[in-house]
Amino acid sequence: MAKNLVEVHNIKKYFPIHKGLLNRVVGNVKAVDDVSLSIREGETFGLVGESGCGKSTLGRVILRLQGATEGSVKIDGRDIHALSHRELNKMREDMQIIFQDPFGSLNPRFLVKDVIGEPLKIHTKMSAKEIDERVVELMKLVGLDPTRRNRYPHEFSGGQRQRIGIARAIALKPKFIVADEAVSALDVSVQSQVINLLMKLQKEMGLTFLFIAHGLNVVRHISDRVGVMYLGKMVEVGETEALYANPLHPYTAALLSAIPKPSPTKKRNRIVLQGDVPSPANPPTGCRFHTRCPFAQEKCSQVEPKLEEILPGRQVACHFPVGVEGGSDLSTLETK
Amino acid sequence: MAEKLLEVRNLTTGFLTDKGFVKATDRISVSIEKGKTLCLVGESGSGKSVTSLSIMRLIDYAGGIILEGNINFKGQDLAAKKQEELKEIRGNKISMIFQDPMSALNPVFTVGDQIAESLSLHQNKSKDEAWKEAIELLRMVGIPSPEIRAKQYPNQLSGGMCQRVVIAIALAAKPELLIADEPTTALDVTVQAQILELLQDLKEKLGTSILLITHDMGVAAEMADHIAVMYAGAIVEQGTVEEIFSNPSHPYTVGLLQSIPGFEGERGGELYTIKGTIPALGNLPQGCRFNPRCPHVMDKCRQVEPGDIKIGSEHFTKCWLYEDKEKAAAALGKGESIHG
Amino acid sequence: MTEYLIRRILQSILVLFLISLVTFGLIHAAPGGPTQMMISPGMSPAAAQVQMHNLGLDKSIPEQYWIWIKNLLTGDLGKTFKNNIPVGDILWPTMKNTFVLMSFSWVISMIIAIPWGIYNSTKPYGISDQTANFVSYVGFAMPAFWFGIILQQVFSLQLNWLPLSDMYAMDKQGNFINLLYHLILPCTVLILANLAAYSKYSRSSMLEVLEQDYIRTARAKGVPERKVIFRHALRNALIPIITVLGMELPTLVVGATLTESVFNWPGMGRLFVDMARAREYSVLMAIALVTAVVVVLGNLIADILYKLVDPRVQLGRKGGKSA
Amino acid sequence: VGCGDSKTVDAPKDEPKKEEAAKTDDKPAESGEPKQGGTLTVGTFSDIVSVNPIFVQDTASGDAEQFLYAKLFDYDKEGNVVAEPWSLAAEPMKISEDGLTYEIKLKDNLKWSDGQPITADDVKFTLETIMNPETGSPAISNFDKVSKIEVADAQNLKITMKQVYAPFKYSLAAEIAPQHVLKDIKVTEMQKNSYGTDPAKTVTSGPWKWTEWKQKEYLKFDANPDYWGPKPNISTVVYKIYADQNTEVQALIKGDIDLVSGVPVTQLDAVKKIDSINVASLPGPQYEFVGLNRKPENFKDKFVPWEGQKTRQAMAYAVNRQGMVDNVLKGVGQLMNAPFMPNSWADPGDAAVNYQFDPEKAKQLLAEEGWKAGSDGILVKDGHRFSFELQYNSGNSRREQVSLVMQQNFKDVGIEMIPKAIDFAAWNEQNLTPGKFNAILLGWSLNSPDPDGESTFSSKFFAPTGQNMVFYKNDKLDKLWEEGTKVVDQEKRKEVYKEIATEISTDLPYIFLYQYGTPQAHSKKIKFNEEDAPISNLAYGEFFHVIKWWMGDAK
Amino acid sequence: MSDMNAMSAPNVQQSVEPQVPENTPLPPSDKPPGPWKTVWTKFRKNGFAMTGLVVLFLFILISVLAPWIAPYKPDRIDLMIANLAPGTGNHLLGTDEVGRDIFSRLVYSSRISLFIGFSVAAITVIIGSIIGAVSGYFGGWTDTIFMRIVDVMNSIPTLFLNILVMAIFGTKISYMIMILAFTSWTGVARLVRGNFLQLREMQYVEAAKAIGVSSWGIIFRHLMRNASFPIIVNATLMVGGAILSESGLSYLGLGIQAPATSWGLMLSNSQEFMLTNPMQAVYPGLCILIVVLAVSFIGDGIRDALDPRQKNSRGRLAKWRKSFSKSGI
Ligand SMILES: Nc1ncnc2c1ncn2[C@@H]1O[C@H](COP(=O)(O)OP(=O)(O)OP(=O)(O)O)[C@@H](O)[C@H]1O
Ligand SMILES: Nc1ncnc2c1ncn2[C@@H]1O[C@H](COP(=O)(O)OP(=O)(O)OP(=O)(O)O)[C@@H](O)[C@H]1O
Ligand SMILES: [Mg+2]
Ligand SMILES: [Mg+2]
Repeated sequence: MAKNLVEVHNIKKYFPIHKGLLNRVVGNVKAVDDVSLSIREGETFGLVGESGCGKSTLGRVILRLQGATEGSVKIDGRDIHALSHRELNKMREDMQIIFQDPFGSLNPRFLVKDVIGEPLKIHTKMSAKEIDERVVELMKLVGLDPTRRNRYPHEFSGGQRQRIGIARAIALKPKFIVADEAVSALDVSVQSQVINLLMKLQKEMGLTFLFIAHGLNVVRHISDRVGVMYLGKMVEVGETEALYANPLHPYTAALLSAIPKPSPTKKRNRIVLQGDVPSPANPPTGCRFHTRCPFAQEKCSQVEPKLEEILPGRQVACHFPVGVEGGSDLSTLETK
Repeated sequence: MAEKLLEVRNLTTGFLTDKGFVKATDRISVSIEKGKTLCLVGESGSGKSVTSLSIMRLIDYAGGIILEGNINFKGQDLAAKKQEELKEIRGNKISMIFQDPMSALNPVFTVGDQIAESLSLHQNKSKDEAWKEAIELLRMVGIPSPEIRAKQYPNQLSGGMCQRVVIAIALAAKPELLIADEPTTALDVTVQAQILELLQDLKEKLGTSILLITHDMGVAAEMADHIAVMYAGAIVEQGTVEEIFSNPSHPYTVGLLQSIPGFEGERGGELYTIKGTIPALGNLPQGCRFNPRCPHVMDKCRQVEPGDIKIGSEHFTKCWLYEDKEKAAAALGKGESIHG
Repeated sequence: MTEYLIRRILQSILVLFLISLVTFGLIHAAPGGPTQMMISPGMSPAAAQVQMHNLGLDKSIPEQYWIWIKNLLTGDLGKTFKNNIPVGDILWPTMKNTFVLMSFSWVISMIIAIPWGIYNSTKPYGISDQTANFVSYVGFAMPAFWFGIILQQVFSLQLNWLPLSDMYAMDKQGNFINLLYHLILPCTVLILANLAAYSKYSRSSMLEVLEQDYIRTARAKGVPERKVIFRHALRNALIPIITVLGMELPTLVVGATLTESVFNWPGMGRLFVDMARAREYSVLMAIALVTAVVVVLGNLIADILYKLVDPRVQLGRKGGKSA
Repeated sequence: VGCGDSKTVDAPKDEPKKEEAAKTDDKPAESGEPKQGGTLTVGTFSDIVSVNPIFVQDTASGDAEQFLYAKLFDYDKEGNVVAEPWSLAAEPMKISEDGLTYEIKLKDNLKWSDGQPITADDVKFTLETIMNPETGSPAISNFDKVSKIEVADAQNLKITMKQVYAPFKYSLAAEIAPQHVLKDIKVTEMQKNSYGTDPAKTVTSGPWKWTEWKQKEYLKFDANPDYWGPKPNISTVVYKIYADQNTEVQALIKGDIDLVSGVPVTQLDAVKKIDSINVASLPGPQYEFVGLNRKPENFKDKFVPWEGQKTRQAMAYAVNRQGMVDNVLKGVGQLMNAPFMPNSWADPGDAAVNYQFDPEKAKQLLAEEGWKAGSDGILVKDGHRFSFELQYNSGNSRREQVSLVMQQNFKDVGIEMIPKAIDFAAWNEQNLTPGKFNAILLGWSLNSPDPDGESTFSSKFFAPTGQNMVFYKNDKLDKLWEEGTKVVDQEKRKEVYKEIATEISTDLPYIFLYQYGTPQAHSKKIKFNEEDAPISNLAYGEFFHVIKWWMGDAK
Repeated sequence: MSDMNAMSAPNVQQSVEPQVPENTPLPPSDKPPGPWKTVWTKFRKNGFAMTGLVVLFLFILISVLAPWIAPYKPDRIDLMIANLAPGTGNHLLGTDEVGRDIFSRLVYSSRISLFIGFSVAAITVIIGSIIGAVSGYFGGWTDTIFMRIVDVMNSIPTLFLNILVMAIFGTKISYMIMILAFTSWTGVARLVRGNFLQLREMQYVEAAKAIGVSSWGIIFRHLMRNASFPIIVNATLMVGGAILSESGLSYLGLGIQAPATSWGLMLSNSQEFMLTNPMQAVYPGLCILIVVLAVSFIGDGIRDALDPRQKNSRGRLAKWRKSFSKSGI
């Protein structure tokens, strides 16, 4: 088995809520609350969950684009959060991020070649001409027409912009890339182009991905392993196929069932959850999912379940995992 | 064939821009039967919203112009009416739900007020009655403790609840047609499931026809009776939901369906892609508007725009391939026959 | 809400405190400062000493500041150096006069500008809108005092229709009709300037609101257009207008200075100019502070009104997915 | 008088000589039957400070006093000190042979506005308070030669001088303050007291009493029903305050006000065109000059360019004074060669050197002093360029124009003059009082008709304590000035002042420019008999005999 | 995102796949118009804005070339030719009370008025945008402190402060520029701060952080460019504002002092001659009006060029529609 490139230990990220006369901290938005995970070299780790559950925050904390409240992140054996600013800057060559918003992630006042060339300018001593050459090379690599490098991002379509963002991210040949909803904003017909590109690059460059998305089908397609988050907690981690075929956590099960499948004939049984996701500022006690869980029992509201490996390669944080001896049974639910 | 509630014929709507007139919809013809759901699918910018706004004649306020075409709603041509005459129909016979529920509600009125307004506008209800009924409506769309919620402002509700309120407003006057423009896109998957569920329920209970706009083929598959696929302002294919999914005909529809990664089977392989991107509306290619991206492009495609070609009882496609069915079958590599 | 109020008030007090520091500091930083001013040429050093002592000018600056503030808090604004008249006696009447001028022109500008702006927002780029646009350009670009002078020449000296200056005719002090008569010209000057800004604000605020989704919802509901504008849009549009008007207060308070000079209006702005020339520091400090109080108060009120009108901000947090 | 455009000289005084009454340009005055009632509205552009006679210093307050207070003595048309029916004194003062004692007798029916009698004690109190240095009265120098004041009875008092001082009698044309109101107030506190600023508390002695003061707007004086003297015709006087002279004049034209005592010459033509307005344009008791600083510290490299007498004379020749009078003053002025009013008894006539505009002469004199043209055309001597800054107060268009004319004149003879306008208050504070400048363009106005100018020109009175702010020192003149006040006989004094005139006009501490005027304009509604017409070259002459005026529109 | 729509979106369709021979190291690249060019293209079509630009340019030219344009020295006095009527002698607009050529004075006045206008705007923009950028970007205490200062500044009426400073410290042009800039930077600071508050949330900021760009690099290289258009619009308006402020102060006698000259000073002086020669007040007033109008036209022109929204009146649409149906398309 390949070694772990990224190791996340007990990461917490709280955003203080200020209130009152003295602007005192009266509470915290627990965006990420005690999450651990590891990503192996060369693999794609998919992260799914509903909006606001802390996926992006986790991604950012892993790259130390945001400080962690607690916990450590090791990339290639080095504790990112313990590095000095200079060391961190050096480290940035090895870790990169690709963003969701094809409009927002490129500075509209930078020429494409400046966007792609900026990391080179900062981290290498290349001459302007060398940078230009490299930019051309990168543009070809991601499938962009290099003759258009002196244009502004707004002249490119969403998919092309996403390619520019990818070119920027791979400019320094990083080892690890966080792709935060890298394809979510794209139309289906373009989305597949970008997915193909990412997978091609991964193969060619031996990249390791943390692939954040809420499109479960895309995550399934691209990821080797998948983690499911709910309200700042990692509730389930597992090999992709196993997890999709046989979700252990009731939330994962509900999530998977809630997704409309593009085939009218195979109408699936859907678990419709009640209510909305609670506020991360004021999460429920015990298991955070218990307020919406169809299988919730007394214990769930009191004791917080730990993420434990209950099957080989399958971790779940649930007192009564689905389809397991003594656990919850989906077939008891009234489904549609 | 069931009775047609709405019949749109040759609707062309556009905008006057710096670069001249741009047609956002180009001779669109769709129809909705009583009690059925028509899904309009297509990628961003293909003109779905413009179509819906045109039907409501709200496009006038967005700076658009209906250039030609009829919008027949129960024998009246909405396209030919004056704005003042439409208030009888809007919100009463046809109502609408928009994409972003949070911004679709007026932030300075309580949600109860906003529902009640709809009631008093169209049903001459007294204030009290309207309020009572508003609470009933809230209950109907599944909002817990509606008495309390009715007195709250939109910002005090979650996105899912807001969307329910918007639906309640739309249903207040018991419309015959409900137009829903991407009603779940802004919502979480689990909440989306709730809303779709609700729409299905209501449709069954009230017998309302629905024009559902979405770009999610999954949603369309789940909700639709009929589907119309839009590409760059034109409807390139339409038919029943079964026909579209089991027998997609237009190369665009085919590509669209194939490029979605599936939930079963092979992972990690290369996905099918449609090369290139949607052309800008002001800059459509000559001939078939899909021709630069089409894997089966022929000379004719580059010169003459295809019209609707009937390939099933209710299945139409705009593709020259279907002029000649064999050729189509060969090109698409499909063994099955094509309805004719 | 109460908490917010208290916090806002505390903030305002802090701002006022800082303003008092700035004003006091500036005046004491002046070459010569108030000290020099008080010693008439030819006064013997001993007499000067007495004078300084009498006026408390021999104390250290912080001490003087402390005394000034202490007196302020008891409502004592100090006395003029020159003739020892309580500053309040001079200040309050002029303030009242300025208030009369300002409020008249302000109210009239709003009465004209807001409906006009709203009307224009419903017919953007129409004739009325273009006119408003033109008026606003000219209103901004024309030096107000120049406009005033020209009005005086035309309507007062040439045509002899309207009074040239002052607040009342000498023999009609306190007569309201006479006041109105005297208000016409200066108000015209001020209105032109305000009108421009206000109608622009209302127009753009309204236009912005009219583009919002909830207006589309209202129309989709079948709400008649008039109701869309007056019920659904207006309330939302008024919120930013209120804020802007609150923020406009400083301009408003001072806006009259030049106009007052031109029309010999016995107001605070004119007083300030006179007193700056005469270096009546206590009056200057008082005016600056009083104006600041008005401004801060105006902002505070605008803020509170804002909170009252807009339920979105009533509960503190902005609309989030979970309340 | 310290009103923001000129600095006051409290010129000490002696016997006046004949002065011509102002002639109005239009038909001066009409005789006729005085009417009772009516309102006289007077315009001004500055508010009063305090009307307390002990502290009055500025023109506005001085003007107000003319209505509110009776003086001990008044001036007649010729500027003689006399006892009029409205003066407090019952008869002319008696001056002893040796010139050391003055006896004054008051009328016996005098009453304050609160009904209290006005007695010799009030006079003694007022003068002694002024003389007390702790009071801080600006009039202190008028009485600094008094040794004692004795009250004989309620109507009689005697003033004894320390030395003979000829100008003293003019000091007795003074307003008196009420002892019964002010006696309990510490002199150091007196200026702060509301007497003089609060109409209700200001007990006065004149034909009108003070009924209202709206700060910065107007003052109102109503005829005092209990006035002890001859009743005034006009029942109300309003003293209206404007933001500036322009507004004031426009108000005059519009008819809002009846009298403006200082019409800017620039607006004279416009005002003259108005039918309903009379304009009197004779110069007043004031003159303008260029003061040449002599203190080396005020110059670059401590080089005073005009240290040489011929240089100063050359500068005087270089300046086109007549041109200024004709064009800038529009004729409302008269050339001056020495600090004595033309047409006054001290007018030296030809004894003073008259520097006729003569650039050639100027150049010649400069050459004689060793000035040579430099590369840029500006004269140079010993490596120093002849360049100086001329300061004047901003907002005074007359001085601005005059300075510009001079700049041109000086340039024509190779002198660089840089005009610099400064706000008056700052100027006074930072330059005039301490005497820090190269040269100034300033005017003196003379409050009394006496020619004494010791405090301005004697080296005993250097700035900052004195008014000799150009640091001019001339031993001969120092002596002569002193001599001038020590003689009581007017003929002898005249000789002294003639000598002074010759010396001062030769040595030139100042370049004397001209006597100038602030033309008075009044509405034809104001009526008076010829003998009561306003006089321009007497301080407060614009209200001369105002008690006898009447308003044509009175009902 | 909306401002991206402002940029023309030309055909995004062009060849997506690279079709360049593999071994040419640097393929040629097309140079499309940048954002400035795009704005300029739109700006150029705006008649008012272009007129404003031409007028302003003319005035700048006049002020630069004043010694060549003005027939006389502005302070040249000739009492013999005082108060000439327009057109007499060689005096286009006549002379004033001391025989100075009014036209020449107007010409020279443009120097000071424009100098003050532009320098105040420049200083204001520099101070304001740095402060605004820093407090908007860093937030927290920095922001709190700066914003309190802004509050204080905004609560002190600007004109009062100007008057106070000019009256107390003296009427030097440098003081005037400083005090005008000092009292007007808050507007820019607020604007830039608001902008930065939005901009700093943009994903490209995070992207820049992720590749190791320093905070200052982000502020000045990335964000300042994006905030530049609104800043420019604001600066344009500020030029007008400063010119007006100068005239106001000069009118009160607390501004420019003779022998220097500015339109405000000319106006102030002319007041005395309103009765005899009112045109003396009209000329400088008109100059101010025209220049400030020109400047605001330019500012609004830039704003409009940046505004993605269409300026379609219903009337225009209806007209268009009519012509459309007539031509029978
Ligand atoms: N800077 C911040 N300050 C305060 N709260 C924050 C901040 N950033 C994120 N949060 C909160 O933390 C929680 C997690 O946010 P995050 O962006 O990580 O969610 P996400 O899973 O990426 O959601 P999405 O799918 O919408 O991108 C949310 O409730 C969000 O409101
Ligand atoms: N007010 C307008 N002015 C000019 N063009 C417009 C306007 N509104 C829409 N369009 C254009 O019309 C086209 C169709 O837009 P429409 O909103 O109908 O797309 P859509 O299919 O609803 O896309 P989405 O899925 O993003 O909502 C787009 O190219 C859009 O740019
Ligand atoms: Mg996210
Ligand atoms: Mg849409």
